[in-house]
Amino acid sequence: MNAAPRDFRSEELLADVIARLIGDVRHVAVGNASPIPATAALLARERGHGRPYVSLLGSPKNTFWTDGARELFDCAGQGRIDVFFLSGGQIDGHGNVNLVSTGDYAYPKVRFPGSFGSAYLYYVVPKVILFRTEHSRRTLVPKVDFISAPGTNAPNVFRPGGPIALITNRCLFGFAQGRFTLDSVHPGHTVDEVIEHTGFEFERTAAVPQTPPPSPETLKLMREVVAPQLAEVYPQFAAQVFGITLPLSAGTASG
Amino acid sequence: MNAAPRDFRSEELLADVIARLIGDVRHVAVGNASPIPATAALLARERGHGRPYVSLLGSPKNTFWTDGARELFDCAGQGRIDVFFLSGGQIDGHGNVNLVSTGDYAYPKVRFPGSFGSAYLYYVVPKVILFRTEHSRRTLVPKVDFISAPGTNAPNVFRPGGPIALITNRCLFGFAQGRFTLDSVHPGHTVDEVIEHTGFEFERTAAVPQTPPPSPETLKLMREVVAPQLAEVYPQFAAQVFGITLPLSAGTASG
Amino acid sequence: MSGPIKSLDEALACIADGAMLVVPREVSGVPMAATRALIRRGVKRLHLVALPTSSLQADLLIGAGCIDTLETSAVSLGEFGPAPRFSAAVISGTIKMKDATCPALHAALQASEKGVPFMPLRGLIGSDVLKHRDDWKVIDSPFGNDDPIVLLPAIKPDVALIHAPMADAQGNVWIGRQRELATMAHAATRTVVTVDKIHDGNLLGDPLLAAGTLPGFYVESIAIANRGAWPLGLPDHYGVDAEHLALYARMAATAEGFAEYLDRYVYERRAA
Amino acid sequence: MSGPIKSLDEALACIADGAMLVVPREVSGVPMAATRALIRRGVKRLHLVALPTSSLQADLLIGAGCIDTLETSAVSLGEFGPAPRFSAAVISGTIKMKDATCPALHAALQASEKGVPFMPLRGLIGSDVLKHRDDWKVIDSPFGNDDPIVLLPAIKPDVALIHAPMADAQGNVWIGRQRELATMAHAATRTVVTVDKIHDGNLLGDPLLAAGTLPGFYVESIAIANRGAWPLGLPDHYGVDAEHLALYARMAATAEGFAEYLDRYVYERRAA
Repeated sequence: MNAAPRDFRSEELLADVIARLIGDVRHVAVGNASPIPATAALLARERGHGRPYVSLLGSPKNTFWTDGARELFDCAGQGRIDVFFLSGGQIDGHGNVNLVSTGDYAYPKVRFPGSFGSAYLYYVVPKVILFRTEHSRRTLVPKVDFISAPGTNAPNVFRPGGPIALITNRCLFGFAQGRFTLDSVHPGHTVDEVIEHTGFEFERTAAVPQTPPPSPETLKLMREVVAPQLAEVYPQFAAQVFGITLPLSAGTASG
Repeated sequence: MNAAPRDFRSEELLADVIARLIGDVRHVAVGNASPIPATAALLARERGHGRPYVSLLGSPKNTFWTDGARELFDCAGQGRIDVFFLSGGQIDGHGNVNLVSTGDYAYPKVRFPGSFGSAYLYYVVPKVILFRTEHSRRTLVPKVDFISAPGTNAPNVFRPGGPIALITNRCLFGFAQGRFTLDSVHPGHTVDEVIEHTGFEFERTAAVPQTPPPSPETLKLMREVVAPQLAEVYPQFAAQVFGITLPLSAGTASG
Repeated sequence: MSGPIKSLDEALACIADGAMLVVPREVSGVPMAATRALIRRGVKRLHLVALPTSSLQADLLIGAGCIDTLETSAVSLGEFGPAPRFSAAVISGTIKMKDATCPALHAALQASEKGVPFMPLRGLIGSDVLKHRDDWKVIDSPFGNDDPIVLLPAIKPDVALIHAPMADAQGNVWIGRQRELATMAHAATRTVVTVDKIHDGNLLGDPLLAAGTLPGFYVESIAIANRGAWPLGLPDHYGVDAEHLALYARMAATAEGFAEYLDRYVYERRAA
Repeated sequence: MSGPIKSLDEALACIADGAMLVVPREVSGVPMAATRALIRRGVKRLHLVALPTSSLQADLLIGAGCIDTLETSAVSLGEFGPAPRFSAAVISGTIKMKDATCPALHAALQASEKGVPFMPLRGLIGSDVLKHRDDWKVIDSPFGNDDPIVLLPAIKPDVALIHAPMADAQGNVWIGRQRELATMAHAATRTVVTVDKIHDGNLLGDPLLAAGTLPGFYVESIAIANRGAWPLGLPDHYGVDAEHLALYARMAATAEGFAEYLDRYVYERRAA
């Protein structure tokens, strides 16, 4: 599912888009097994000369936790995590995510791993970026079968956080007032294609812009400065996308 | 305020009485600056061949805490502390203790340090032994001016713990059903003297027994086995009461 | 008191059929050798609390028929794919599932650690996680103004079962930064530990080591199980055996393959 | 980002007049050098939270007129007797007192650590501690049956001020077993640390050291203050200066003696 033959890969485009979404914040935390968001966070850190602080979960070398598995959630509850990423087996047009199962909860058709921390982090992290490369009517549905975490709440519910965007391999949706808006379509993809493969309704303007491709400076930064950092945590991804291999024994996380 | 000249000191008598009150339990915790309860707990441990486990607060060598200052309270909340000791600037006949102030709380006459953990530990530790050597109408009052922690609660209040006894330099009171009962009077003291110096009413039988003096075996154990252990934490007390001085630099707690 | 160090089977003896057992997440020191021993013993009807998630351990126990109720936020083999026995059991309804979210499990264990009947948690409202948990309550916070908040009842496991790099002869266990292991031990009635090795000396005697030590006071029994987290990793000690986990994922994809896995790697004791 | 290591006065600059400041108990690493520097600077109207108790530090700040509100479970000089300036201030009504009990303060700080508006606590019911705290609420536990329980609102200090044995150039601070220092840092908006020395290397790089380390992520600034807990002790490093504390107890018994103590040991910088 690469972008059209160009001088960048689709992973690079997505990372560039996400880095822009991250914006000027203090702390970005990236979940396990999320190499593209990790690339984006490290890119943002390079551009910001050390800001934001980046935590790559699952990598003891790139996290500071010393208070056990709860510290991530406590840290978020303290308002000390500004950006986090969530995915979902299903995501619907209200920003609801489903990480549990399809069909009736009591008699599921497909069982996913479970909600992880979504039913908390989605509420307390100010900028949650939804990330789901597979853009299909299977994943982007009219209504999720199980709400692991809702996109919005009634106004009286304590909710400093929530979704700001959904990025897929076809496009970028913004999220506001409980609705997605098609912000841009990635190079090589079209609005009609997005409509065809999206199971939920979304807003759009008459002329949806193309997602801007990464600039030569950004590509250089990503490939020369970010990729080697990434390779410590995601050696396979770094090798595949950036052709980077670490000298000798690449660092490996213990879990 | 020594007991009458006998072959034991009043501290030894009190420690022996307290060791009996401790009984067969798993864990005794002794607060800071409590050498006599500490002697009693170590005596009980010797008699029990290692049971109960004894924690001497304020002595890093004699406590196991690695979860910070809260661990004592968490441990008690878990039901893992069976015996604790409390004192009070005032104690009344309902077992209420006052560690805060005399007079009106807003305009106190005397201010004590504060309630410490009493407003919690008194409720959750099954056997709380009240310990106040000064037995006078100043300390044992009809009604405390401030209830740091009450002796009893209404039946619906969660309270697995509470006072079981009050020991002073004159006598031992038992505590049950919200009232003290004079269980025994220490050698050299009399019931009349106890009545004269006690500000609250208490139950008593026609013939109040004398507190049994420590047996020769107990005295031997206390002086030969317990005292050297105690000297590490309470060197001055051990020297004064048991004539024990540690060789060279006695261990000192860091706080 | 007799020493806390026992054989693996003796150490596990206090985990009775039907017990509520709490185990740590897949990267915090998972007692896999102990898990295989429990399966060999034929433990039944466990209420497994995986704090807050699990991977191979839960999948293996489920597949082997040891689990009645599973309380966790997720079970997955991570980069090796879904947890096949977990998915199959949920779909076929052979285990009772209590879906949670990570901080809810942490908070519920901390409630027991602190001896309180419940802990509050933000989030959750409007989710189906909350909707399906009738043991969780929503109250109007007395400190707010029309401010609903979820209260989670304390989870008080019968036994906490963990693996750690080392313990000493006094029963003190070095857990390092994995502090949820201490919370598990504080919350559970009993704690059983397997360790890679015995530390020569008292862990509480050295301030540097003591800072990462679970005191023996909380520990019921300890068994030596060298590389006892295998094929999972142990933080700062060894990584996961990726080849074995890939093998597991392939074999466990079917009931037959899983049965063969059990024969080969669990019942044969070869990997215990 | 500029490095976290600053001069003592620079490090303390973020503690504004009127701030809510949380400090640790008398045996956990009390920033006494920093306390003297704050008094010299003339800090005013502090809301001091002593977790859960204090000794010399609170007494000194009270006597020097820096405290508006004191929230703690006890202030005492321990074996050196009552805290004279504390007692005098409470009796004369010059400070506002929020009497608590130790675990209530721990729980209220943990509430902020966890981002919840309150924490429940057993005990307290029927005490005058509760009676005089109209910021504490009693609810009927929804998990019980006629089961009242106290809820404590979160304490969210502006600044946590602690002293520790060492920090590294990245701002990581070794706190060892004094884990309430981590909770203070997690709960407070900013954390200021004084240390006896700078550790050469990254504390998070060594698993043994990391287990006792407060990550620099939570730390606003660090100042070196060798023996900065003096005349109090620092666990595993040095004990209290008993002679000096006895001297303090004698001098602080009167307002005049206390003023002379300040002149001699605080304003003269001799002991900073």
